[in-house]
Formats: sequence, structure tokens, C-alpha cells
Amino acid sequence: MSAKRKTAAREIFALGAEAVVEGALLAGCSFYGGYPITPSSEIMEGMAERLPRTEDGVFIQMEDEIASLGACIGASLAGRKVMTATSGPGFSLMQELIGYACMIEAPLVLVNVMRGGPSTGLPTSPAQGDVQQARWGTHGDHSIIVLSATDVQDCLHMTVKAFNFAEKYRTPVILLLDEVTAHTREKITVPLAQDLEILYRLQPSMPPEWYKPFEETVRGVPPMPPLGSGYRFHVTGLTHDDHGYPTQKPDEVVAAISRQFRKIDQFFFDIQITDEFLTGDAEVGVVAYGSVARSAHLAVEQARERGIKAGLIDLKTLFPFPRAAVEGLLRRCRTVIVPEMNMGQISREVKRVNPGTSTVWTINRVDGHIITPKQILESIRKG
Amino acid sequence: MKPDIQIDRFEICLSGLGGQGVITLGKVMGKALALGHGFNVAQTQSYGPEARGGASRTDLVISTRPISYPKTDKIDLLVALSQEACNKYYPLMKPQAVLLVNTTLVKQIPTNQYLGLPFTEMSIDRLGLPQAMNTIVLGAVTFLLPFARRSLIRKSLEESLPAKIVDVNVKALNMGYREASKAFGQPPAIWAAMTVADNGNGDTEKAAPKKPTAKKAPKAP
Amino acid sequence: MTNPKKGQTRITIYPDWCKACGLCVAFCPAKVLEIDVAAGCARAVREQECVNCGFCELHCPDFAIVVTPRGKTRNGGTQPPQENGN
Amino acid sequence: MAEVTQLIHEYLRHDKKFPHVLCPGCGHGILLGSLIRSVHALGIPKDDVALVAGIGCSGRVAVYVDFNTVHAVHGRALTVATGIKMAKPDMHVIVVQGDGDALSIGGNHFIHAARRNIGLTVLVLNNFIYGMTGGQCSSATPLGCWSTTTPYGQMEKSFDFVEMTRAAGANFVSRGTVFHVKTLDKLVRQALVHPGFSLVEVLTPCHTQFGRKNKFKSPVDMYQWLKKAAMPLEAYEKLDPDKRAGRIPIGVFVDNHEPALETRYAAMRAKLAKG
Repeated sequence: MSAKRKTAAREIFALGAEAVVEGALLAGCSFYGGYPITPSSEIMEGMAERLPRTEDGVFIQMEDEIASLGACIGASLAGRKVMTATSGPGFSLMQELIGYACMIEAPLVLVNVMRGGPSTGLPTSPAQGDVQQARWGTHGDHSIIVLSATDVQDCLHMTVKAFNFAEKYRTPVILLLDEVTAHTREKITVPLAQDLEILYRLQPSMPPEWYKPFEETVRGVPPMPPLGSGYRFHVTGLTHDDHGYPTQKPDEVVAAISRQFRKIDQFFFDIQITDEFLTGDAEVGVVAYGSVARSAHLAVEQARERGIKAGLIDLKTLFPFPRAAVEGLLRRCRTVIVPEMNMGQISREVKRVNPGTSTVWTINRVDGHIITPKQILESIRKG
Repeated sequence: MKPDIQIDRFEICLSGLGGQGVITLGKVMGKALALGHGFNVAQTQSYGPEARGGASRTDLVISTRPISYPKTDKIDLLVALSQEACNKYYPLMKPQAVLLVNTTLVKQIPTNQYLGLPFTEMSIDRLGLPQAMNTIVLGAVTFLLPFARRSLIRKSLEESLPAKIVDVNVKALNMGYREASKAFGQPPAIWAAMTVADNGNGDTEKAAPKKPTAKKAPKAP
Repeated sequence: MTNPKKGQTRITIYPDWCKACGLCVAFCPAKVLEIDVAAGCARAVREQECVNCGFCELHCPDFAIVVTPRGKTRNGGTQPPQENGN
Repeated sequence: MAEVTQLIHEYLRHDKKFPHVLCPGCGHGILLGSLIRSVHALGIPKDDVALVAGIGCSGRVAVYVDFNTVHAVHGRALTVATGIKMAKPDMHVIVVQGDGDALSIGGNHFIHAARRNIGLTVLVLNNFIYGMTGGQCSSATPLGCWSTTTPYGQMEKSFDFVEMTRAAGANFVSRGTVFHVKTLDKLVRQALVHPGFSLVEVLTPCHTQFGRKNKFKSPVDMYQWLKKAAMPLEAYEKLDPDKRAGRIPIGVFVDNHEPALETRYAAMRAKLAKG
């Protein structure tokens, strides 16, 4: 059976959460530290089942979400590809360690299956209220990659992408799903690892005595050897010099922080992923992400049937915000509609990049139900 | 396998009480239609307070095209296993959609255009196993859906259940299918356009209906 | 009373590292060390009294005291190191 | 006693600025020396040691020594160490925490790491106070003591690290002081090789923040107090309970040999691999 599996991609009927598990394993994830929370627990349960059966796989249930992310950071330093999954309240608890991971440049993937909030909110209902928190949740200024997924197949592919970005840019990557995406079952194709692009963190190529863990490099991303490999170094959440030692010297502080921004900022073209649908001649545009993008997709189809030139940008990367693509849409359309299951979070970004050529409308829903195609269609017809 | 007919967004809503096995029913059906029949299927469910004692619901969207919106937008087939579910989801149906009710529990049916079987009664009286009610429903729905094949549904059922309860559930599936064919005669005419073209290798039990049948529900047996 | 252990050692104190906490001075059983207030560090004023008990080395929180057998430098050579005002 | 300090120097980072940041008379440096001697005595290569520290004065210890060193965030050192140990079970993962880090902000992680019995060597540097942040009370500040946040005296009872760790299920629980260095060396060596969660509570004076507010005239006074107060566990147990007040037992309190978490995990994986 297992030999058979290796020869071909297989089709499964799976939850979005299960697709995340498949994606993580394909990407080479070998460590999961987590704490159960609705509606993300299926990811944890899947990893609990699968990881101990893989070569070297470690699964551990920690005492809370803080500990979960802490364990992931430790394992990441030890050279593992790591993942944890959580939802709103747990995500809030993790914020300090997200900042720590940014500061020590530890690659990791954090999946947040968004539910209604704030606080305990609507535990079993979808929402998209953690978008700005994913970008700005931790204290201090930092850069971070936040991705999103639309359907179940996308959950698999975006998880692989998240791992690739984490490793390539030595950074935490947050994958934001919503309850609908995580709990939808669909037929998906699980590809073979050999058919995917799988990236690994850069390893040092100099003798250990010359290695500096936070050295400036061409890409801005320093190589990262696993602990115990002969490259002994120090990591700290304090602002540090290129040796990793704490520093307060203004020039060293500025160099460290600006490199951490630059390593992501200069690769916008690689990181910013969008999926455009009928935007070429669109007069009314829609910008959506997650499960709402699926509603928007149907609404755009229905609008086209009625002769309205509607188009959709489905954001797969939320941050760094895909400015170029959205600005293009804003320049072409008289109205751009931003439906989201919050009181307006990505719409802030859309408005921020609006060159003044378009009117930005929002559709906001926070009652624990997905925005329907009908709601979006109504808005498109008015636009 | 590749499906041999085209469907564009066929929407099923399976609803009932928490504990009736509605979500398992949706999973088994979704898996069969997706992996066995080769359709694109999106199955979603409602969780939360309404799953405890209140209405429980799972949606299936079936299509040969990629599915955008994963929830039901306009329901083609509503299966209501409880009165509350029937009341709650009836308004979401398309004008010409089909309503299948569990006549044991749904006594006030909002329309006389419906199909009904006493599923709860059947599972208790004839199988002695109330838990198999959802599989009887699966049999009936398999009969009703022109694009569903009994053999593939059975396979999915067998794969999804623990070995020791497979036999009784296959029996329940067959009973549901048989009773539905006895009671309803033909799959609803409204779906005739989607009816499967027999490819000659098995599954010949369901031929394309030659003419539309009355949609008036027969009396429950 | 002459202790045969006495006077067998050489004591090096690194003034840059010593913070003059006074631990070595207070607990030295032979009263070998004293704080040089002007220099802000400990000094071995009675090196010949040292019985090589090892207290100062084990307890120096700043790793600033090195006790080596007399006749050897801390690098194993024969030249005595630069002494601290002794 | 030749070559005690030279040995330590060999393990220090030569590109770090010395003297270290700790106050004159701070016991943290003594513990670091003890740790280095123990690692050396056991012949553990530097590459095989991961030293994880929390926040506070204890957190600053890690940067000076040439191991794989991680300075984590406040209270979470044990979680990071847990990740490292599970990912690399063959590494010696040592955690250095202060009393506030370990049992105030990090209390939950501490009891769960002990409960899991994961193979970490945990050195809790208990100085009864938050030193680095200016002398606020911690969960280890003794009843009646003064700090900047207990200006009228501490009203709360302090944690007993030993009893807490014993109750949580750790394999090895011990207490030492930085005055009794030879005992401390022995305890650290034992903790390093003991399977499962191993604790050494290290009593270490903080004159700057604790001593001055609590009638200790100098760092030396605090060491004098430790010298008098601490006594071997065996002797303490023989002591008339009436005479125990003010005395602190040191030594090994718990010495169990339950399999460590990483050992149990490896066994589970081996079983799964067989099918």
C-alpha cells in the first residue's frame, strides 16, 4: 500500500484541516507542538496521528498555546521544520513569542483558524477578525508574512508555501484560515513531494569560527545551522549584533532591524500571491480572501451572467499586502467591494493603497455566518 | 473516475436533530460522490449550539465544475429528518426543489409537494436499530439522485464504517433504496436532465425516467 | 608552626575583571587577600601564606582569580607573570 | 587547586566583553563556574550542550559561555528547551532560570515540564527577588521580607521549589547554594546525567536588590548567612523540629528513575514502526 502511494498522487475527500496536515507533511514538517482549540483541533489531531509514524516526527501537546509556540521555536532552532495551529484566544497568547521568533529569525508555520471574537466569542463560527492582529499583534516593529487559503486544495498548497517562505526567509509565517475553510470537506489531490518545490533553510558554508548567525547577506537572510552541528552561537530576544550578542549601539540596532525588514520587503514579487478572476475588463472589482472569496467568486459569475463586468482578486498573501495587484484593480474599476467577516480589516489596506480612482465599499459581517454570494451580488449591482 | 454527466451546482441540505447522524450521512455521501463518482463535492456542516438538541445540518454542493461557494445557496434537495429542521430550512429551497421528510417526526409539512418515508419507524421496527436511520435515508437519497450509483455509495459506506456494523448498514442502505423506489416510482422529473446515461457496466437498476412522474407524494407505507 | 602547603602557589588577580566584591578576602582562611580600595580590586598581599585551599577560585563570581603552582606561569612556562603590585 | 579558573576561561566566549554584567558578589557567576566544571568533568562536548535561559539576571548568564545558547523570553525558557530536547534527544539541554522566571511567570510550564519528566537539567537560581528589574518581590520572596513592591513586608508565603517539583513528579530534585560550591558541583553533575526532569535549586545571594533591603550590610554578609543557614539534608532530618527554623536543608531530595518523556516517545515510535 505504501509503495503504491509513493508512485502517484492520490485523491482524498478531506477537511481543510486535514489538507493542512497533508501539506505540512509534504513540506517536511517534523515537529508539531500544540494545544487544542476549536476550530483548529482537527489539525492537531491529524498531526498527533501522523507525525509519530513518520521518520523523526515529533508531536507534543503542550500545556498552553504559549508553551506550544515556545516548543516550536526550540525545535526550529534544533533544525526542524515546525508547525502549530490555534484559534483566536490561543493566537492572542502566542503574540509575545511570535515577536521572539521574528527577532531570532526562527522559521515556523503558525496556522490560525479564525473564529468569532473578541475573547471567547463564537468558538464554532467563522470570522476573519484576526487579520490585523496577525500583522501587528506582537509588540515592536517587525515584518512578517501572512497567508490565507480559499478552499481545501488551497489549504494544502498554501501550507506548503508557508513552509517554503518560512525556510527561505527565516521568518515565522502565519496561515490564516477561517472556520468554514477548515471544516469544509472536498475532494483534493495530494501530490507527491517530489512533484513539489520544497525549500530548506540556508546552511552555513564557512568554518564555525567564522560563522555569524545574524550576519548581513546578499538576500538579507543569514544561514541557520541546527543546534549541535558545531556552529555554536547565541540567540536572544534582545536586539543583537551579527554575532547574536545583545547590543544597544544605534548603528547596530538600526542595521539589525532594517535587515529584518529588507529580507522580506525586497522579495515582494515572490511573496505576494493573488488569484485574479475576470479582472482584465472589470468595472466593478471585488477583493476577498478565505472562504469569502468563494462567495465572491460565485457572485462575480452571477454578475457576469447579468451583463455586469465584475472581477475578483482573491488574496492568498495578506501581508506584505499585495499592493501592486490591488492598486491595478483600483485603477481599472469605478467601485471596489471588500467583503470580509469582520468590521473592516483588509478594507483598511485597500483604502490605503487606493490612488483615488475608485470608490471602496465594504461588506462586513460578524454574526458567525459566511457572507453569501447574494450579499456580494447585490453590492456589485449597485456598484 | 470521470463522471459521465455534467452537473452545475447541485445543492443538497441534510438536516435533522443532533444525534441523528446527519453529519456522518453527509460525509459518507460526499466521499462516495467525490471519490467514487468523480464529482467535485464540497461538504460543510453547522456546528455549535444548534448541533446540540437543536437542528443539525450538513450541506453538499455537487458539481462537475470547480465549486466556488461551498455552502448551499439555493437548495435542490432538502432532507429534513425533524420538524424543526424542516421548518428552518424549507425557505432556502429553490422553487422546484425536492423535499424529502422523515414522516415519523415531521408531522406538519409546509407543502404538499414532498416525498416522505417514516425513516425512524423503519429503523426501529425493521432493523431494531435506531442508529441505522441515517443509512436508510442514504439509500432513499441514492435512489432519488439520478447521478448516484448504489454500488459506489455502498463502497463508501463500507469503507467509512467499523467492520462489525457494516452488514446492518448495507441492509439499511438497500432497504432505503428499495422502499424509496416502491414509494416514489422514479427519481423526480425535475432532475431528469441530469440523469445518468447508462454506460452498460453495472448499475442498470436505475434507468432514465421516460417521462416526468407526478411529484405528489405517495402516502407513507 | 609551618604548614607544608604554604607558599607553594602564585596568585594572579585580573584587575579588569575583579569587581572587589570581597568574597575572597572575607573567606580566605589564611588572610592572603585584601581589597585595594584605590585600585578597586582584590590583591594578594600575603601570597606566601596561601595554603592552596581553592576557596577563592571556586567562589570568585567573576573568574578573576587564578591560583597556579609556584614556578609555573598560568600558561605552563617558567616565567612568573606580571604581578599585581606584589 | 590549580587550573580551576583557567578551565572556566576555556569555556567562556572570547569575543564577549568581560567582566560580565552581574553585580559584585552575585552568585550567578559562581553557578556558571560550577556548571562549566560539571560539563567538563563529565566530558560532554560543547556542541552537545544547549543552554537555555530565561529573562532576568539569570538570563544573562548564558551569553558568556561557549555552548549553544538561547536567551528566551520571560518565563518560557522551559518551553523552548522542551522543543529542543524533543527534537534532539541526545543533546544535554540545560535550563537556567531565576525564581521569578521559573515559578512566577513560568510556573505553569515548570510544573508541566516536571510532570512530563522530560530530560532537562533545570538550574533555578533562587535569589528571592526580581533583581534585574529593580528589586520587586517574586513568588520566592520569603514572608516578611522587603522589596520595592512589598514596602511594608511580604504578606504572601513563598514557593518551596523542592516540594513543588517533587509533587509535580520530577525524577531528580535537589537544592544547593553558591557558598557550598563543592556540593553544588556534585549536584549539578548528578542532575546532568540523571534521566528525566532534574532540578537543582541554587540559592544565590542578590545583595544589590534583596540584601540591602533586608538588613544585609554587604554581599559577604549574605554568604555568611548562607554558610550558617544551609545544612545537609541528612543532618536536617535528624534535627529536632523545633530547631529547624531558619535552617535550609541542601542535598538530594528526590532520586527516581522513571523513564524520561523522550525515552517513552522513542519507545512508542519504535512500536509503531514495527507495525
